[in-house]
Amino acid sequence: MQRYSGFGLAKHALSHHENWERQWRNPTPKKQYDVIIVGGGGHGLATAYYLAKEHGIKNVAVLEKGWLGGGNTARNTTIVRSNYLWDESAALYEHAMKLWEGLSQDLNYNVMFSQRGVMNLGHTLQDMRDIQRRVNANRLNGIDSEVLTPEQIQEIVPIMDCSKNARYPILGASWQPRAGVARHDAVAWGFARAADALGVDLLQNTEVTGFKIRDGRVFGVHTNRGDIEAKTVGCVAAGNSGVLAKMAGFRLPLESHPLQALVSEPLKPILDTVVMSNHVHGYISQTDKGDLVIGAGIDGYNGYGQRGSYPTVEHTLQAIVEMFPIFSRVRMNRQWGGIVDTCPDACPILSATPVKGLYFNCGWGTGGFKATPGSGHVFAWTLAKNQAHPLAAPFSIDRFHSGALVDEHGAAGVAH
Amino acid sequence: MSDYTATWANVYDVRPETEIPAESPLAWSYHNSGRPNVGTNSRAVLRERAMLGHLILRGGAIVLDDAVRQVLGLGLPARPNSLSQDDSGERSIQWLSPDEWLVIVPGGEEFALEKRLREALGGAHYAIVNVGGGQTLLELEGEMARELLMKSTPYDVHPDAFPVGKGVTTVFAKSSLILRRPTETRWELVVRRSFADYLYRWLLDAGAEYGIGVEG
Amino acid sequence: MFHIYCPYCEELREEEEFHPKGQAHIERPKDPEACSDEEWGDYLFFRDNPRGIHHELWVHAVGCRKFFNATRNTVTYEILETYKMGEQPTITAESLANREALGSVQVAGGGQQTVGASNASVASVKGVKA
Amino acid sequence: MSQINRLKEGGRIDRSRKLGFTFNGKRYQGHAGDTLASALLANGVDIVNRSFKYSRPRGIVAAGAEEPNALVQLGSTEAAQVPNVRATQQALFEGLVARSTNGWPNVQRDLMGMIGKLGGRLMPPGFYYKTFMAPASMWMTYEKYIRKGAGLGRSPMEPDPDTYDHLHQHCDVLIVGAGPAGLAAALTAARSGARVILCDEQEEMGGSLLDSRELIDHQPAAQWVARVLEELAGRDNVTLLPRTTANGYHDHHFVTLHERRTEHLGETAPLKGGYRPARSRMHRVRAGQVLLATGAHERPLVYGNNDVPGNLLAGAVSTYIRRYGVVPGRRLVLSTTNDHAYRAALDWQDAGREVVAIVDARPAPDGELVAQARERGIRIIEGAAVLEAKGGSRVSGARVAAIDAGAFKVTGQAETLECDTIASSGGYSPVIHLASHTGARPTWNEAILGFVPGLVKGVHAAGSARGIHDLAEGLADGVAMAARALETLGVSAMAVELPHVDARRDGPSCALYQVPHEKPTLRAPKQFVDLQNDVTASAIEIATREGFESIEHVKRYTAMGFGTDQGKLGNINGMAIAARCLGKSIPEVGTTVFRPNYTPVTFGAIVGRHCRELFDPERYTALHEWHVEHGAEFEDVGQWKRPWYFPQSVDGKKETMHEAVARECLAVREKVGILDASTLGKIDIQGPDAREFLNRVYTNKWLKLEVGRARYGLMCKDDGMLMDDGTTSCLGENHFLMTTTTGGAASVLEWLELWHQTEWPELQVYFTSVTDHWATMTVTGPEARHLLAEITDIDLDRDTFRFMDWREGKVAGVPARVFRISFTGELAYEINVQANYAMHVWKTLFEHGDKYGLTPYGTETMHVLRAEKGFIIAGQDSDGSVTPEDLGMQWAVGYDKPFSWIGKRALSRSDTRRTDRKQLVGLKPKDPTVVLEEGAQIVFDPDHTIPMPMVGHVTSSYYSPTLGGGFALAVVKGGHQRMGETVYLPMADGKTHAAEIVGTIFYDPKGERQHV
Repeated sequence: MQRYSGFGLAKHALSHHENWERQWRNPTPKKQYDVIIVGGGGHGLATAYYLAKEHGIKNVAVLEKGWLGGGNTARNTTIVRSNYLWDESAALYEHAMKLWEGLSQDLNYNVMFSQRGVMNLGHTLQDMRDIQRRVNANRLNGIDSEVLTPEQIQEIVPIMDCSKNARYPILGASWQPRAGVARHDAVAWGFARAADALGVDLLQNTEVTGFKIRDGRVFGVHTNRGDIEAKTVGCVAAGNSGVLAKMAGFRLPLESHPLQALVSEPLKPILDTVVMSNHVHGYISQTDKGDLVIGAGIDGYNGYGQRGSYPTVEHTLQAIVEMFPIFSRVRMNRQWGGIVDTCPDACPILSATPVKGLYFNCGWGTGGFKATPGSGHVFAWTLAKNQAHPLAAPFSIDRFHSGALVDEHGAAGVAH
Repeated sequence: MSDYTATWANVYDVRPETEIPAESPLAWSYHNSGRPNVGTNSRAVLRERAMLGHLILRGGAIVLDDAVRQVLGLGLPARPNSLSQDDSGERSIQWLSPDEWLVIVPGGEEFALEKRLREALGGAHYAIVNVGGGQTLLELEGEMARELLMKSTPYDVHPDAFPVGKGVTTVFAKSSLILRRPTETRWELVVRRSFADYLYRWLLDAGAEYGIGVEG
Repeated sequence: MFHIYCPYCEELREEEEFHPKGQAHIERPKDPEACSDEEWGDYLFFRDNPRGIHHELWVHAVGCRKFFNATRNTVTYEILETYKMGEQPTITAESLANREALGSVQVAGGGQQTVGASNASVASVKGVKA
Repeated sequence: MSQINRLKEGGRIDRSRKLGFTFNGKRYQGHAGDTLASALLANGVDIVNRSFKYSRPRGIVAAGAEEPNALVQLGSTEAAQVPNVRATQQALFEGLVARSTNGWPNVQRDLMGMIGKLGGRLMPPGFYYKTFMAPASMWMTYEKYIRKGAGLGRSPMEPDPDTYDHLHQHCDVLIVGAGPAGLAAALTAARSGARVILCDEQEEMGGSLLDSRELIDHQPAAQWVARVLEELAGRDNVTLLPRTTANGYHDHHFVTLHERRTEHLGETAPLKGGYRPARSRMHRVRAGQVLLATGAHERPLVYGNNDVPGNLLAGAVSTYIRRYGVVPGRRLVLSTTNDHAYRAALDWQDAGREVVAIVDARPAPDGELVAQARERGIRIIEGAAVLEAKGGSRVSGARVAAIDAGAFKVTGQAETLECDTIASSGGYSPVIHLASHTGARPTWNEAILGFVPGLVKGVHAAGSARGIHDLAEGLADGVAMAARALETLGVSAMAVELPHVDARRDGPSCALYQVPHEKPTLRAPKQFVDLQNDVTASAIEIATREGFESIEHVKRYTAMGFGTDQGKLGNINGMAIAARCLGKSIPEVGTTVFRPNYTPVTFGAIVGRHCRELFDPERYTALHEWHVEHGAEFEDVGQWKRPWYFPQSVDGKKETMHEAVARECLAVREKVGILDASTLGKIDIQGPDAREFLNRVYTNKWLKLEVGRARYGLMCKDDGMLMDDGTTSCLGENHFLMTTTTGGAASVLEWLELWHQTEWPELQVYFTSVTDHWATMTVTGPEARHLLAEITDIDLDRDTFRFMDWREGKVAGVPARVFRISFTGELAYEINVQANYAMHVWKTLFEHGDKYGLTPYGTETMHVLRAEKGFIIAGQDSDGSVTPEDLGMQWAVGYDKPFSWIGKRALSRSDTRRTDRKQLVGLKPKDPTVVLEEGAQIVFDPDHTIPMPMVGHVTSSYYSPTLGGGFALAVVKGGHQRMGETVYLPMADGKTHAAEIVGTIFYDPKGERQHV
């Protein structure tokens, strides 16, 4: 693999950039792999990378029906944080956070992980109780987290309306300084390049059309490019997990919903942290290019159309203008939608399935991007050892039968 | 007080017999937001008809129809989203859902009406609920009344889609209300008490460019 | 934003008047105590979540407050029919596949819904959602 | 400065009205009817901006929505600032103030430009992914500097002085675009009587007809436009919306139209009769059928230095000349692939300026316009193209050579033509944006060398929007497509006679996107594809070399198409270049997908009136005015404003919340207090099966509740978790009144309806919300009976009107239902009256209440009092993972009820049977002065290292003036079996509190006080 560095860049400039290598190969599918990953998004690519790097399993194929990182990886609002309420989710997301912190160097690809802090605003007394509860839990779990007063909030974000006259005055916030944003596409590409360098075959435009199952065991997949065999198959196909499960003959406790987001036109830097409000429902950050990236809510109906309903966008911008009245004259450039698999308890599924050898990593809802390296790391371990990683164990499908949900809905509201 | 002592349901007159000051849901709004005068250039005019009698009727159309006809002298509107009223326009009955109607009568008539309906309905399965304290009726008129509604509700208020005699429950601003069209020129808005101030402020704000005035 | 035909109000209304309530025809087990944990979990949480034709429950929340079902394509978002509680859909993934196989009908490209449920669809089994 | 480029005559501007404006601090003059762009060109302003990445000088390229460069910051005051206004779409008004969004210290002499020149080569696509990685700790510092270069314009720093609104529209046919096809379609639809909306984004309707050389009915086309518009305006079934952009096409033909109502008049909406009208208005249109007559965008050719000011689109040149009377240069070279662009040269010459040459990529062009140019003696260089523009801040020449487009090769010797303007045209891309918002994929049409829209049912495209560029055919297509739309609606179209248009024979166009250069692309001068994002042909080539093969990858890696113009000019060229590099055809590389918005829309317009005081409804009780007058502080509970506490002034000093709450609490415990409880949800339930229904939705038993009695109940979801709670009273054999939590009112009613309508329709019962009908006043405290007795005819005797009874009678002369329900643990009466009379009753209570010490209290005191009694708040002490058993409320669970009520089955799942579940307990801090933090986490072992195993948290915690210390409710693992044990709460300040697990009832454990 060609190493990237500032020096290398200068060298390439002298040769008019004629000698850049491919970031990944475009291989022909082999008949057989040790492990097949279905889904070439961030989580799938990360899984493949860690399989190769940590477990030495390099005979791996990633099957992507479109282009790498073209699903929710390309469509999210790039927020990375780990201040989750319950021990199980906090542990998983904090595991991811630690990987994020060295990811650019590990991948030799600058994923622009920017730890500019994330604040979650509280507008009601119950919001504040929930925030205290979560922050206290984070702290005892060793996750950086604190409660901010309105005065502290105002200091960090001077342009926000923190006055008492607001319809829902801001009473406080939780604050995770290590949280932030990353460059979403680069995460997929960085993992892709690194996985490819370790020998993983990244097969784009390769759509899985069925599973080869015998005696309750998976031994391969059917694809539009022919059958490919493997004794271990991991599905990491946010937005399409239900469809894959149906092919394998079982159902998941998932519903796929549209999740919308939008960006403003590029503006000179004005907001250098991430602000989220569950109560008035909007979240916002500013990219390094200057766009305000704004997340909207989930539409309530099932949808695979990668678009949602307009009132959702209206409500989101109402919330943004309520928090930031000065943005009224700023303009919205683009909106789009992703497909999120939501679980009843707003937590993911990292689990074995009724089919032996077939594993699912899904149900991340709106929280998938931030987990990318952690999800891949834990899932790779699970696939390599045919046994749930301790951090993945609580996220088994069984919990929906026993009732042992990890209910992030309960106290954390909507988890983004 | 309750001279009706049927054991099936608890029914009594919620209005005092003596003169007791009552406040419409907009009392606070009038004090707090004022009432813009109706002037010659008011192209939208708002008028509250407070303290009317409002009853919700629940039941099957077949069960209710006879009783309503007999007691109210009005047929039960069976078509969805339709509104019937008597010749004076003082008494009306509106379809709200396949088993739900709204009756509005002059204030003070509702208890007697409820009693008579209950007598007429006997042992049938139905419900009658007095909701007069929970809502008020606003009238909206003026050449820009329709455009003001267009600013506020996604429901189509074009005369082709909303002829006289229609009434619907729909979204209005960020709240909801019952919108009816009893005459060519007059619209009626039945609003819930707790949302009345919000809707009033909305109407004044959206109607400002039409010089909206409030009568009364 | 959807334009939804309410089978009770008998007209098209804006999506803002409705709330989606998930998959339709999910019947509560008649004898919950006889269910295994697995069966009970399936009833509570496991859903079809199809990509394509989906039967779903909606409520006309700001309107007649009635629950009803819709057959909707979850990819194109086309609403193929809406029908009252107790009725069965006239259009299903299977019926469409059959018709397509016969070459008589093209799968809708999306956008506008077609109609409300026809009277013929009334297979009134009172109170049964299955 | 005079308008050096303004023609003596011609154009559609009003020469009698001069308008002064300021650009980059300099005063200029234009005319009414100008756009800011036409006025700048009239004044010979070449450089309007600096480019985003390389800081290169940029000029105006286009005349409409596709303009990538001329983005300006508008506004003379801070509050009126608008970033990123496209000068080509901004009408000129008197006093307009604008400046370039980039350039330091100014656009003419820009220091960043030096960096762009020197460092440009170090900034290939994706360069930031490949560097700034070492050392890791430095990234935040690097990023700080990278961010300094971010953005185009800037946000205002003051709130918006303007307002915005929405108008909900419904129509049979929405027609987008009022060019030839759109007007013909509108006429057809209008005459048929359908409800028609016709919108157009420009200042005037007419589209391409406003600058056309062609005649309609033997007269200038604009005259036909005027006639049609007059007819349409006269019909009341037609709504005409000029200055209105269809910016988003959503499902089921819901289209948002953004109407700019005052942006042509001033930077803020001018006052009209003391009223400031909405600056812009969003029409939320529900259409039956939609006809897209959105025209086409001309594609520029991609050649070296094609970004130097003076490089324009050929069509834009014509538009500026014919519509605005502005000729944007002196000497023109036109580089084209098609006939239509020839009109730029003809118009240029008609304007009296020199056409140096027409460089036509086709070996033998032969259409009518070509013939006209030949006749005029204009030099036509065939089979050639402009390879490269010369010049720095303005074009000074064009290097021209013969090329072989197919082989991507320069085949001839280059010649440099002296000129100051290069107009280019590489063909026309139908404007397919709106159609693509619907999710329909466009398809490549080789005949017109462009994508044509994919159309879902009910959407029609007409004219140029589907590749029919010929005028006569476009008009006919408008009529035909309108007829088709009407037919779908079941309306028969009235015949519309097509006007006469002289047929014009155009020769075939040729396919050319990137012009070859003698040097390979990576070494050639920069050939810009996406001008706004500084994406070059070489960037696309590098991307494909690096393995980015999907067009989506190419776009994302290079940022192509991610600007505020969404790649209107560049996307197809970019795809063509990627296709060339990959050895594929354009459709093989992919398709181009656009998202809303077509052009950017202010947040304000999308928000409309739903901001500030109208952001969200505030719900008030009938007693709100009294609360305000008595200085209440309010708490937001759902949309309700509830009094939180009533601070009083003591010695001129306002009480703190702590002081006020302590006073209010003691008043209730010792005398009597009053709470406005009107916000509780109230549902009237009638019907013979009401009782059975309650029995199924509540966890406890209801079959034996007598008339005149009330009972507390818990409601679960079928997963066994607590959903809501409240008391329900039996009003009659078949009649109940259910109360819910304030926040749960609407959802509980819907919940009841859900079960009734979908599972148990055979149960005869009706539910009706009476939340707003009844006002509820809770009079509670030892003196409550004495106070109430003064103003009621109800017999309050403790033995006849018992705890959990309700009675009917008059209170203060008003018919009332009075419930002996207590949420404070004290003697309590909840007085319900018809809400219109509530204020009278409330005030009468106060008239009589002085001698009893009647004290109004708010939600905070209510919380303290109920917590002292161990009464839960659903949603605070429970969170969606808590069962009735966890709450220790087995007494409210009917285990032996025959029907398996909602939630029952879930209680026997393995997880709900665990004995170490978190269970509700009381906590008594060891130090009574400590009030534990709500949300504090609980541990058994305070010395454990981090991560510490947490075993629960504090759900409610208060200072109790009655108990003289802090107390709390909490959930603790296995808590019910741990009474008397000590737990620890390690806090953020480093302190660790210790507390004893106790029962949940802290006050009057036998419940004697509520029974007095």
